[in-house]
This record gives sequence, structure tokens and C-alpha cells, in this order.
Amino acid sequence: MTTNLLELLEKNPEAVDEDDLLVVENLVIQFAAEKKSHVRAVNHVNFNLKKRETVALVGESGCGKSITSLSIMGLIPKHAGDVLGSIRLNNKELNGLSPKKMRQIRGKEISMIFQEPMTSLNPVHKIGKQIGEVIRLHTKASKEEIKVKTIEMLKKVEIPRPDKIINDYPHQLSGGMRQRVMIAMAMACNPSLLIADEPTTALDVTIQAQILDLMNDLKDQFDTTILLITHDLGVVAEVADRVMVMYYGQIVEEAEVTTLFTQPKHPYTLGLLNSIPNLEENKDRLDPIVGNVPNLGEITEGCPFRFRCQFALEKCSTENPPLFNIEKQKVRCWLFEEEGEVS
Amino acid sequence: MSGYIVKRLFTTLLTLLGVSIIVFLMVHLIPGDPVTYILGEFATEEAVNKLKSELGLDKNLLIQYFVFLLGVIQGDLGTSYITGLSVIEEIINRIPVTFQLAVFSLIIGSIVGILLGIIAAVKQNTIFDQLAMLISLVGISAPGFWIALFLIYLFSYLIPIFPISGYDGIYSLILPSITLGLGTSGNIARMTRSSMLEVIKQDYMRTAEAKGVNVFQLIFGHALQNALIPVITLIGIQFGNLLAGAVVTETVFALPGIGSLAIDAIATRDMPTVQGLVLFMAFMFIVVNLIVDIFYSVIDPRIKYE
Amino acid sequence: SETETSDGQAEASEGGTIVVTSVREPDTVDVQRTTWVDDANNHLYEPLLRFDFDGNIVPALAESYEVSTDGLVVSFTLKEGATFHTGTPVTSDAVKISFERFIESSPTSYMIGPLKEIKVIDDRTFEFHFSEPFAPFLSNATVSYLAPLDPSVIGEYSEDLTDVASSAGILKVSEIKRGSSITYVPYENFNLGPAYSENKGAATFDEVVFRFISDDDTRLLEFKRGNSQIMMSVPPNYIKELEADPNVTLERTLANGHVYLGFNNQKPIFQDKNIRQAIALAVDRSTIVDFALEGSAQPIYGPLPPTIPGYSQTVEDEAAAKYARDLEEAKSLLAESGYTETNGDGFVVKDGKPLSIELWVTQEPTMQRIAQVLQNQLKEVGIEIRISVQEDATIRAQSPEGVHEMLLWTYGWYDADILNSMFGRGLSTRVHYQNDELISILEKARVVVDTDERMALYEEAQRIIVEEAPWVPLFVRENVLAHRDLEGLKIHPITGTIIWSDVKLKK
Amino acid sequence: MKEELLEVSDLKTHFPIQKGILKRNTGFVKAVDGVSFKLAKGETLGIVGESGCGKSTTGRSILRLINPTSGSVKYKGKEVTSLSKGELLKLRKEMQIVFQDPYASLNPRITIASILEEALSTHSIGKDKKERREIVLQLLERVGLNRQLANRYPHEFSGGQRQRIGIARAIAVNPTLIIADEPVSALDVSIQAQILNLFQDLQEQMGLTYIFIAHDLSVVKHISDKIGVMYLGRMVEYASKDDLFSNPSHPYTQALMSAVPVPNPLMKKEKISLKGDVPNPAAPPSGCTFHTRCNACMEVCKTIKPKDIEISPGHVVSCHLYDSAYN
Amino acid sequence: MSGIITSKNIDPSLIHLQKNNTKSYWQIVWGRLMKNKGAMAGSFILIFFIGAALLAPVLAPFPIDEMKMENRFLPPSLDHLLGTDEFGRDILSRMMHGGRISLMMGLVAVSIAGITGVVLGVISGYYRRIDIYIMQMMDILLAFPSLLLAIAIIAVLGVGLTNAMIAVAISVIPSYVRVVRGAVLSIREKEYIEAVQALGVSDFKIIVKHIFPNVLSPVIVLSTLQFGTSILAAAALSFLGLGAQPPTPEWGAMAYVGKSFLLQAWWMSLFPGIAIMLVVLGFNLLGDGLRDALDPRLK
Ligand SMILES: Nc1ncnc2c1ncn2[C@@H]1O[C@H](COP(=O)(O)OP(=O)(O)OP(=O)(O)O)[C@@H](O)[C@H]1O
Ligand SMILES: Nc1ncnc2c1ncn2[C@@H]1O[C@H](COP(=O)(O)OP(=O)(O)OP(=O)(O)O)[C@@H](O)[C@H]1O
Ligand SMILES: [Mg+2]
Ligand SMILES: [Mg+2]
Repeated sequence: MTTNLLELLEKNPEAVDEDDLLVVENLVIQFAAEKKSHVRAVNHVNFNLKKRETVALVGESGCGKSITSLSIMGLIPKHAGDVLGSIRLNNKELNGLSPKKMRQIRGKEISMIFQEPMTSLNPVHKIGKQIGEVIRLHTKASKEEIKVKTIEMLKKVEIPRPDKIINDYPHQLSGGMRQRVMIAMAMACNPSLLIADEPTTALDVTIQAQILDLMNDLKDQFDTTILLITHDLGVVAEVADRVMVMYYGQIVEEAEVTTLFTQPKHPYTLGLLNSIPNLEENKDRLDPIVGNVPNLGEITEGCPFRFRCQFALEKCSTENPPLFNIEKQKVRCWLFEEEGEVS
Repeated sequence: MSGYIVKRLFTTLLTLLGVSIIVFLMVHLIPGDPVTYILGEFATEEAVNKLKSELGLDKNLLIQYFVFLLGVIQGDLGTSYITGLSVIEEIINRIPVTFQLAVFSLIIGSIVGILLGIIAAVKQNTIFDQLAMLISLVGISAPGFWIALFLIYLFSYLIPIFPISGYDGIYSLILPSITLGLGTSGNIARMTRSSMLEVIKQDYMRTAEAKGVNVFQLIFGHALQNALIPVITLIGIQFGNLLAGAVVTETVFALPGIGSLAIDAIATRDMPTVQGLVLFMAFMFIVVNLIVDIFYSVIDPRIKYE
Repeated sequence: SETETSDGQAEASEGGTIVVTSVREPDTVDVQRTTWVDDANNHLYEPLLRFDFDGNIVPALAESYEVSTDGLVVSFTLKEGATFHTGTPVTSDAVKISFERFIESSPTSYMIGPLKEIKVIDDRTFEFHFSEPFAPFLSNATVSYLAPLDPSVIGEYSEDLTDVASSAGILKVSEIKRGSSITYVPYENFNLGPAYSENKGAATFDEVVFRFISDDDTRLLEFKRGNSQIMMSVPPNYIKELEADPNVTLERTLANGHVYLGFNNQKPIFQDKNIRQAIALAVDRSTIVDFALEGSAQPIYGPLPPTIPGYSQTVEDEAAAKYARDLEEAKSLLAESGYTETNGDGFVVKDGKPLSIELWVTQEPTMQRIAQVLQNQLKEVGIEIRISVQEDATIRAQSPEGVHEMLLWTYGWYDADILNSMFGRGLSTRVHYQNDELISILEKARVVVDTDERMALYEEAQRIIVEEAPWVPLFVRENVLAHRDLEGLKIHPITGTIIWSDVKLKK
Repeated sequence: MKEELLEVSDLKTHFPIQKGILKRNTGFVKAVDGVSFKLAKGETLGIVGESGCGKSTTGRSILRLINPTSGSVKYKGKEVTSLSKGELLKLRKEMQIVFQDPYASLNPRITIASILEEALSTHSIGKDKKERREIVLQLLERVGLNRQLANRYPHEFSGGQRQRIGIARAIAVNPTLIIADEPVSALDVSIQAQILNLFQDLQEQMGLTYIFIAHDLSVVKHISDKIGVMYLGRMVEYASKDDLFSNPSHPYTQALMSAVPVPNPLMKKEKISLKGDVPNPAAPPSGCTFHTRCNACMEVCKTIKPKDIEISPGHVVSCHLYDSAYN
Repeated sequence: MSGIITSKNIDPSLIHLQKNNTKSYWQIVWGRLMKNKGAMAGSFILIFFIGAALLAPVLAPFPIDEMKMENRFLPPSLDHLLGTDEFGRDILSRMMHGGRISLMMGLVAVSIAGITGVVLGVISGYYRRIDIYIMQMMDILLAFPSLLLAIAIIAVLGVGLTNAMIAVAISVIPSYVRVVRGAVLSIREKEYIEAVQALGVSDFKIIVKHIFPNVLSPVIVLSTLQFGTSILAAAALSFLGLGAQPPTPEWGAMAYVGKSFLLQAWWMSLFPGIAIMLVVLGFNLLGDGLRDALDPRLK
């Protein structure tokens, strides 16, 4: 599979779409494992994000969501893992960019917010300094301007008394407030892409609702594209335009949000939807997916989901299915070999 | 913040009280009679009794302790059995050398240690890391007296560029400071490294990277201040150990500090001096740690509001 | 690396700073407040009398002295024109004030004996009146403890003279850095130079700095590098090294006392004379001297060293003959007392109990080496020695209580009366040996005024001590002092002190 | 009416806040401040609420893992809060607990077989080692784990599997009541469903009674018969599941329900958004603790603590809106 | 009972994926340790020195206390690999025997301190009510810099090997208490402790079975490091003349004696000094390796 990487690239001549903000092609992320081998945590992932779109990446723990996003940020250290494939932002290749160039992009064109608002802020720096730093790094603003801008950003994320808060330390704020600060920091340089890695998982539902609202508002204000990583299908349904479902390092299904929820195709997606209890309907019993989420490197061939799949075919154990296009939906499952075409 | 300091001051006071009790008991539990020692063995009974009551040794232990404590509070650590001098004056005479020695060694140790630690952490698992750690381990493992002998032999005898012994200004303190600083730097380097590695793993470091911060700022602007918090405690503790470690160094280099005073005092069973010195050093140690703690709250804002 | 002039003579010069490295810092320079005086402060004081090179008592601060026939009155006449460091003249009144302070508060006040009163006759004449004769007084009067101090200073500072010490000695204090050094400068009006020095007036160098370095090696290195001109107490193991250095001169003087292996004679085991003698016979002094002291000592068998008047060569020879090492004799003495080697481990046993003795030693490296050699030597006759290292102070404090079994200790004194301190009634604090016959002889010797008669008594006493062997005298130490780049430095052969009068730095 | 198994009334657990030089108590975190409910055998009570509102403390206080400050807990009519040590041991056999964190709830140093064995031997279940071993193996199968895994260490299992082991330990002593403190919060959705099913199966088989703590309203709704909604140490609404969902009465319950995202993009419901953050439980607001965030706040709410009001049989709300005195 | 379990419920992936490779905690630790180069180097040094010390009566080429004056101050040679001392005793032989003393000093000091420290630490960590008193006591002990504390204790007890060991042990206790207490506190917070409490397991059993084994690894690491520190401290005391006394061939004491002959027989203090350094280094390397290997973050 590794050898024909280049071939694959050639077979897919860049489909230049004016609307595409980020195009990820054949992304492979592998980590060194024991005995000089390596394991692939992300395996031939392709997707694109259009401008002003909110795309959700869902999947169970360990399936590779976070490292996909970190690879876009260029934050996977060289000695830890290899990032192969192409990541293009506004048609500019990011993979392989010099660290210095990449630093200019980080925080300015692509920003990121993380799951743990409690630990993602530096405990020894004041809030104002931390937000101001992004502005200082990416603009030529003076000290005074930085301060004005910082306060303005804090106002935008609806933090009360921003002129006081800038002199506070992170531990003096609640979780929700800190996540707002993180968002203010991420949006400070008006990035075209915001990656939010489970931004609300650690928060209470009422606070989660506030933060999701806020992200929606800001997105409209700033014309930002959002890549939202989550495992909460409820959140996906509420905010995403498009959804990508990931399993064991691969995208197994991709569709518009309504399509995905109304006509899920991949057995895994189906399983996920059947697993969750729902406020709006009463299920007597849930219908879970059997077995466990596999550990990285456990499965070497065939469809990685086949062990947990009710519909597994003979073929599934030998050959990993390609992504089949069915109208605007994409599914990685042999069940749709007939219906769809290989993308 | 002031609440925190008040609390620290109180526990410090408590600790000091405990220290004074231990020191007092220690001296009074010692077999052997100070009076015989002062007067020599040919003294008359009468003289012995007279001196005993002069020294208050005929009172009960509790009263003696309070008298002692009262003295201590007024800065009076008693008088030496041997020289008849006030112990506190003796200490004050000697402390500058020890203090300078400790400070210099601490500076040497901290600078070398923190640098080694940063290098090791940033270049984790490379040859730099291993080398830095080996150096610091050797620093920790080599007995101080042995380093001292080695340095004297090398830099005072074979290549006479430093004075061998005695105190004649700061220049005399270079070799002793290196001797003491070496062990300290080892400890500090190891602590810096592990603390740095811990900090590098933290979420906020990833946040900083996501902002586009460069490596230098990442280490010195974001990581170091966090990483130094445990290192500073260690430095505080090391300072105390340096004061005590000075005993060996001062003996070898014949420096007129409190370390050599302590050894002399022990050899002559000059208990008031031993008692005063131990109390004084413990006091210094506690005060230094108090300062460190307070300094702490400056670099770690979380503590202030505890 | 000295420059020699064409005629081969190194030129000496006036002035300059002489640095002396010494081991122990004086507790205080107030001689009436301490029990320790040595070269580092001896020169501050001028006693009334002194020993000449032959051990005779000669006048010093006093021009002359006279002992009454009944031995109850000693009268002194002071030299004309003597002054203290402050310039105050040394008068009879001054001496009286000083001695009164001495009697009242010095820890060594016993040295003055049964003194009744001091009578001032005139400015320069005074008398000491005793209630009974006190023979050691004259020798004691040669010691710094009994040197008069400056009454003007006493009056002003009475309790604490540490910083203002003033006496009539050749050097005066210039600066005291506690824990580090004491600097002395010559006393400009000094005019009491003894007969054995050429210069009777003030010394000609600028200053002498005594630096106190307890670490032997460091002291040695400082000296070798030429940072100091005089190294006091050269450790035995460095003697060879220094002898080899052409720039260095070693001065060796015998100590005023000896190092002995003392038994606690109260312990049952040491009440058996056989055991005591057996141990004395098992000891090989020359090995100790050669290997623990690198030869810088002289073996001794009798109770007094040659440096104390009262030493008798005959007694020494008899003792040497009696106690020359004889392992067989030692073993048979042990056997006589029931100690024999039975179980094959090399140690003798009696009633199943091995002869195992604890030996108290100080921390001094030399003493520890001696102890190890002794341990080996006694093992050869089957006696086990357990070395127990004690602090100097502990031994001083504990031995009078008789808790020890055996100790390695030393004494130093100027008068044969030391034997009374060692064995006198109720005074035997180190060896706890009480022998009525011996005691009466020693007490008699204290009151006999006639010197010859007194010496005869001491000879008798020594014979008893040799026979009874309450201790095993080992050797008389050589005090070794090394100096370089100096001229005119002399060491007093009896007291071992430095004579500063003629000392000059080589150019 | 079914017999009540557990009756909790006005349970309070306050933690002293120790501050200052002498560790004087300068106040209390009123972690649980007046919680009452009744639970019949075989029923499931779900407790929801935001983090820090005192859900876990309630559970622990009932079990007497923490001694409650006041109030009463009656188990089978017997007062639990005053049990002696010996009686407590008997209670331990009746009530068990399952924890949230599958990683922290198993001792990493011992095999899962001995983890379960310990539960049995503490209560002298099984004659001898051999018999206990057999019971252990059966327990494993019962929670859906293979017998062959008995001699493995916890770190060799995935989160979901560990949670099964935790459940096995709880049912090992044949308890009547299990308090499950967020047992599925840390699990992936697919695994979460497995565990929820396991809970339901075990309830059916063993007639267990559950107190099921969660912060996810959908999960609580799925599994419970009765639901208690907690806010800052108080149970602000308590009702049967159907009552609660058909007629959510407390403004907080209403807001909570509207805030839960629904996994259906076609359904856009009207949101009631709450202002601000959850207040600090050490310094709760005066009056009704919810008044700072409440959309229907009245003057009286700021000063007077609301009483529990039974608005329909078994449906209790703690809110002035339903107090005739103020309306 | 097993009838209710549908085969579907049992996880198929697990059985075929995880072969019979079940490893206990200690096996994993061992595996990690064997891979750690530093720890292996450290162990190697230690095995060498411990072996030499143990076999000293058999292997030492010369008796340790026999004086041969004709052999004084022989420099290292084939006969006397490390030279001879001032009484012609073979330094190598003395060092081999001395190793027993130095190692024993470390062992005794660490054992005394370890046992006391663990007991106090566990009590302090588990029973919070007594905690502040114990910690205040430790604070007081900690207020004395450790060497000073040791010296002060010796000032009371008197000089000597045993007293030096006691002094070193006492000065080490607080670090044990702190480490153990910290570990107990963090383990106490673990839900599995609460789980066994909920089962009604007695405090004593909880401490012995659940808390102690988890405290063990920090204690092992600390002990390894303290072993080195204690040997170093004991040597420093001997060097100051406060510890072991001649003719005991303790390394610090040998270095102390050798110091007097530095210029004429450098080997007398050099080799004991190196031995101390190497042993301490060995313990530190091993301790560091153990720290990594015992890291509770399994997998
Ligand atoms: N530095 C690394 N070295 C080796 N493996 C790694 C490394 N970083 C991540 N992985 C592995 O890559 C896989 C994907 O990790 P990732 O963090 O992207 O998961 P995720 O989908 O974000 O999961 P979660 O929902 O738990 O955050 C995991 O199996 C993880 O163990
Ligand atoms: N042992 C304790 N000492 C002091 N305060 C405590 C203690 N345990 C809990 N608290 C406090 O009591 C309050 C309620 O805690 P509790 O754990 O019961 O909340 P919870 O509802 O279970 O929250 P979560 O959803 O985060 O588990 C919190 O503010 C907590 O900080
Ligand atoms: Mg993730
Ligand atoms: Mg909880």
C-alpha cells in the first residue's frame, strides 16, 4: 500500500475548486513502533473543506481524529511520526513547509482550540498576555493596539469586564470562560480555518450550548471555516454542515449532515446512531456495536470494522474497501460496491 | 497573597520552635558536664557550683529551656565554653565567608544545572541528553572532599593559579565554590530536566505552538517559568545543604566560616557553640525556604490565591 | 627560589611580613581565661622567670628573685624600664593586680599553689607569701599563664580582654580575625631580650601573621608554595618530604612530656601488676616511633622526659632494660595471671573470657596510627585491643570519672611536679593510680625547697612508678617546625617556643 | 404501591473549607444540601446535574463512604447514618457502587480474578478458594467477559471491559442496590450502549435497584424510572421519567432539556439559554441558588430559599414559581 | 448461569488478538529495566562492587590488618594493584573489606529510614487527622540541612560507625515520609480504594494489599537513590573524622587517612574516593532506571 502512494497521487489530479479552502489528499500518518516497524494511525485520508463550511469529524476514541488535525497544523513532531500526502490550504502545500513558514501560518491562517480548557492555557501568564501574544506574533501592532485588540476579542467572545480579565490568570476563570478565552485567542488573527478538537466535551451541557452558539456566531462574523472534531453525534447534528465518520484511521463515510442522519450507509455509522439514547424518542434497548474499538496496529488487513460488523462478507477479511461515491455521499464498504463508484 | 504569607510565617514559627526544642534537648542530653570542661579537672567543688548556678544549670530543664528561648529571641545564643565569646558574635564573624561560599556555589550550581537540564530536556534521548545527565550524575556521586582534594592538587599545587587555603577575598572562594557547586548543579540539572519534560507535555505548550511561537520563545517564554517552579524549591533546599556541605569544604580549604567553626566546636565539645550554630543554620534554612516560597508565589500565580 | 649574593650569603633584611601556619587557634588571647597557650600567643607575654637553654631558671621580667629558707616567701625585683604594650610601666602594683585577677578567675589558678598574699614592697619589689612551701612555683612562674597582664587594660575591660590583650611580651596584637588569623607586630619598646638572643630590643620585622589551618595537607601546601615562612606542627609523614627540600629548615625539639598508654588502674584487670607489666613488655616503641611518627620522636621508658628537670638518665636506663620488648616474658606474666591461649584464635583467655581491652584514642591521625600499631603489637601476646575513638573533649571530661579502660594520652609540663598531678592523692584523673608510698614522696617533693633534695625524691618516685607500671610511657614527641626564607630563628630547646628576637626575613 | 427500599430525606453533606493558619473551618462546601427521595425495589433513579452539583457526594453519602452531615437515609426501614461498624459491613453487602473512571477504579497491581475474589472473601461468600474461583469465573461470563481472561491484569483490558469488571465486582456480593456514578461517561458511544444494556440485563436477572448518576440527560432518560435533577447540592426537581419529560417544571430542568443537543439535524428546537456559569458551591448564591441564571427569576428568589412543592403526585419541584404564597 | 450469555456478547476480537502474553506489573517492569542502558550499567557497577565485597574474605589477596612496615607506601603494582598504605597494608584488600562496611552503612541507614519513613508516611497519608502532626515533625527535621543534622546527632551520640549510621538514617527519614505520604495521598484518591472501602474491606487490609504495593515503587526508587546518598554522607562523616575509625577500612575513613599522604601516596585517597563515586553512581543509575521502569503509567 505504501509503494503506490505516488501512483495514487498521480491518479488524482488536483481537482481545483475555487471554493476549496483546505484539501487533504492521501494523508498517511505513521508512528514508529517496536522493532523498526511502524503503525499507521491515519491511513489514506482524503477530504476537503469549503470556505465558510462547518465540517464535523466524528469517530470513537483513538481513531485518529486529533492527529489528523495536528498534521494540518504541522504539529506532529518529526521524530515522533511521519506525515505523508498532501495538505493544501488555499492551494498552498503545507506538508513539508519549513518550520518557520509553518509558524507564520499557525495562529494566523489556521487556529486551533482544544478539548481541555482547564489545561490549555499557560498557568503562569496573564490572560491578556496570552491573547496578545498571537497578535504580536502575526501582526505589526503596537503594544497599545494589541491591548485594544485583545479587549475587543474578549468582548466578541462575550466575556464580561474584559479590561479586568486581561490581568487575571487562567486559574481564576471557570472552564467555560477559559474556553471562551481559547476561542478569542484562536480568532484573534482572523484565521480562515478554525480547528476545534472536542471543544465542548469537558464542559457541562448548558455551557456547551453557550459555546456552540458562540462558535456559530463568530463563524458568521469572521467567515471562518470550521473543522469540528467530536464524538458527540448530537453536537454534530446541531452545528455541522457536513460530516465525516472516521474509524481506525480511515474515513468510512462522508455526507451532508441530514443525509448522514437520515440515510446512514456504513454499518459503523448505523451502529453509532443505534447506540445512542435519544431525548426525543424512547428506545427500550439500545442496539450497540459489539466488540471493542481496536488498538492501533491490531488489524493489518481487510476491512478494520469487519470484526464488529453484522454484515461482514468474505471479502471484507481480505480486502480493505475503497471509498464508494453514492451521489454526494461517500462510503467505505463492500456492501456498496455495486451501487457506488470508486472515487 | 498576604494571607498565604501569614500562614507560611506561622508554620515557620512553629517549625522554629520545634527546632529550638530539639536543639536544646540535644545539648542537654549529652553526657558529660560542661562545667568540668570549662574549669578543667582540678577545679574545686565550690567553683563548680558557682559556675553551675551562673550558667543556670542547677535549674530544672523546663526553666532552662525558657531562659534559653528568651535569649534566642533576643538574639543571644549564649557564650562559648571555650572562648568565652558570645556565640552569636562568633557566628556573625564567620557567616560572611560561608554565606558568600554558599551563594557563589548556588549561582554556579544553578546556572550550570539549569543549562544542562534544559539542554538535556530539549534534546531528549540524544547523546547531548545522555552526556548532560552523566555529568550531573557524576557531580552528585563524587564525594565533596574528594573533589576538593582533586581541585587543590590540580589548581593550587600542580598549576598554582588559585590559593590553596584560607580566606583572602572572593578569589579564595573560587575553588571551594566549584567544589560545592558541582554537586548542586547535578541535582538542579536533573530536576530541571524532568520538570522541563513534564512541562513540554502539557496542553498549554501545544496551545503555544498552535499560536505560531518559535522554539526559543517556546522554551524560554512558555516552558521555563513553569518548569522552574519545582526547581526553585530544590534550590532553596540546596541552599541549606550548601550551608551544611560547607562543613567539609571549609575544613579542606581552611576557610573561616561557620562550617569549620562547627567542626572545631564539636571537637572541643563546645556545646553552646554547637547549639547556636545548629539553631542558626536551621534558622537560615527555614528563612531561605520561606523566601523561596514567597518568591514562588510570584512566578506561580496559582499559589497566591490558594 | 631565593637570590643569593655573590659571597654565597643570603642577605637578610629588616621589615617584612612573616606568615606562620599553625593548627589550633588560641581560644582567646586573654591568658587568664584559658587552659591553652602555645606558640601562637606565647610571645605576647613576658613571665617573671624563664628557663635558659640548659633548663635552669633565670630571671626574665624579674631582674632577680629570692626564696626564703623556710620556702614560704619568694621575693622578686622587677627589671628597670619594662613596660606593657600600652606603654604602662610594669610595676609591683601592676603585678599584684594582675595576679589577683589570675587567682580569682583563671582556670589554671592552681598553678600558683597555696599563696597567701602578695606584698608590694616598692615600685619594683614585691613578695609572694605562701601558707606552706610550694616548690613548683618557680617553674610555674616561667609559664605564660603566670605572666602579668596590663592593669590599665584590666581596669577598663576586666572581663573580656580578648580584643585588647596587653602584656609585656615581644609581640603585640595587631589584628584578630577569628577563625582565620591573628596578626602581631613587634612591641616597639621591648627591651627584655633574654640572654640567649642577640637582639635584646624589639624584633625587626614588620609583622607576624599566624594563620590557623587545621588541615595538615593544606598547611603543608601553603608552606611548600612559599606562602608561609613557618609551618608549625609538621605532621610526621611530611618530614621526609620537607627534609628533601633545600629551602626548608626543620627544627626539632623534644616535647615537655610524653605520650603514654594509660591504664585505668581502678579496673580489676589492671589491679593485677602482671597484666600491666605484660603490656609494657609487649610494646615495641621503636616501631611506633618509626612508622607511626616517621621517626620524629624519641622512645621513652621512664616517667619523665629529658625536657623536664627531674629527668634521670639512670632511671631511664633501668626502665629501658626492664621493659625492653620481650614477648616471651610478657606471655609468661599473662600465664601467671591465668591468661593463656587456648582456643587457637591467637587471643589469651581466662575462665573463657578473652583479654580484650578498649582503648580510647583521640581523632588525631597520628594517635590513631599509634593505636593501630599498638593493637597489632599487643595482638602478638594475645591481647585484643578495641580501638574506640573519642573526642578530645570527651576524654578530658570522662576519664576523671574512670569510665575508660585504657587510653592513649599525653601530658606536657615544665616541672616534675607533674607526677603529683598524675599520681597525687585524688588527682590521678587519667590512670586512677593511688599508691600511698608514692603519694607521700610526691607530696614531700612539693614542699622541699632544696633542689637537689627535691630531685632525689623525684628519682625515688620514678623508680616506684617504673616498677609498678601504672602506665606505659611510649615516646617523647619531637615538635617539628619547618621554616624557610628566614634567618636567626631559634627554638628554645626546653620549652620548644620560637624565639622571635633575632628573626629576619631573607631577601 | 411498591415497598420503598430506600428513603432519603433532607440529606446534607457539607465539607469544611479549611483555611488559614490553624486550618480553621472558614466555611463549608455544601456539596449536598437537602436531598430527599424515595426509591422502590427494582426501580432505577437517575440523577442528573452539572459537574460539581453534588451527585457523587449524594451517592457516597448514602453508602456512607462519606459521613453525611445531617438528614436520614433509611434502607429497608433501617437508618443507615447511625450504623455501627459491624452493621455497616452488612450494609456493604447490600449496597454497591460502580465508578466512572474505568482506569482508576481497578488496582493495576492485581489480576482481575483476585479483585473479584477479594469482594467474595470479604463477605465470606464461597466455601473455599476453589469455590470462589468458580464464582469469579461465572461472574466474568455474566458481565460478558471470557473466563480465560481471569488471570490478566487490568491494563490489558479496554475501557469498556474494565467497566464490566467494575460491575462484576459490584454484583459479586449479590447486592440489592447499586449506585452507579457516571458509569458510562468515560466510554465511547458504542461501548456506552453495551454497558447500558448490561445494566439493564442485570437488573432484570437479579432484580437490582439502581441509583444511576450521569450528566447526560439522554442516558438518564433511557435507563431510569424516576429522575432527580440536581443543582448546587439541591434536588430541584424530582419526578417519574414520564412526568418529568412531559412536564418539566423547574426552569433549570427546562433549560437543561433544551440544551441537550439532539442527534437529529432536522429537529431544530427552541433553546432556552442560561446565562453565566455554575456558581462556586463554596459560595452559593443566596435564596434560590439558581436565581443568578434563571430566566424566570423573581425578587423573592434572591432572598428566600424555595421549598419542595409537590405539584402532582410524586412530582416535586423546588421553585417559588409553584409556591402559591408568591404567585 | 452461563446460559444467559449469548456468544455475541463475548468479545470475539479479544480472544484472537491477545495471545497468552499476560504479564504482571513486575514482569513488565523487569522487561523495561533490562532495556534501560543506564540501569544496566549501574547494576553492572553495583554487582561488581557488591561481589567484591561479599567475596572479600576469599578473594582479597592480603589480610587487612597485618602490618608490613617494609611494604609501606608502595605505589600500585602487580603485587599490590592499588598500592599499599602507611603500614604496608594492601589497599585493594582493605577496599574489598571496606566495601562491606560502606555498603552495610548504606543498607542499615536506608533500612532504618525506610521502615520508619514508610510507616510514618503511610499513617500520615492514610489517616489525615494525624497527618499535620507528622508533617510538622518532618518539617522540623527538614529544617536541618541533612549533613548538619547528622553532625549534630553525632555531637550528641559521639563519633563512630554506628552513630554515623543512625545519624544518616535519621536525616533521611523525612524524604521517605514525604514520598510515601505523597504516593499514599494520590492512591487514596483512586477510585479503586473507594471501591474496596465500599466492599467493606478493613483499613489494615486496604493498606497492606492495595496501598502498600503501590507505594513500593517510589520507595524502591528512593531507596536506591538514598543508598547512594547515605554512603556518600557516611563517607563525608568519616572524612570529617566523625564516622568510621581506623583501622576500619571504611572508604571515607580510608580517604581521610590517605589525605594526609596525598603528596607522597596519592593512591591512598584516590582509590577509595573513586570507589565511593562509582558505587554512588551505580546506585543513581539504577535508581533512575528503576524510576522509569516503575512508572505507574502502564502502557
Ligand atoms: N506520538 C504518538 N506515537 C504513537 N502513537 C500515537 C502518537 N500519537 C497518537 N498516537 C496514536 O494514534 C491514534 C490516534 O490518536 P488520536 O489522538 O488522533 O485519536 P482521537 O481520535 O483524537 O481519539 P480521542 O477521541 O480519544 O481524542 C491513537 O491510537 C494513538 O494511540
Ligand atoms: N472530599 C471533599 N472535600 C471537599 N469538597 C468536596 C469533596 N468532595 C467533593 N467536594 C466538593 O463538593 C462539590 C460536589 O462534588 P461532587 O463530586 O459530589 O459533584 P458531582 O456532581 O459528582 O460532579 P461531577 O459531575 O464533576 O462528578 C464539589 O464542589 C466538590 O468540589
Ligand atoms: Mg483526540
Ligand atoms: Mg461525580
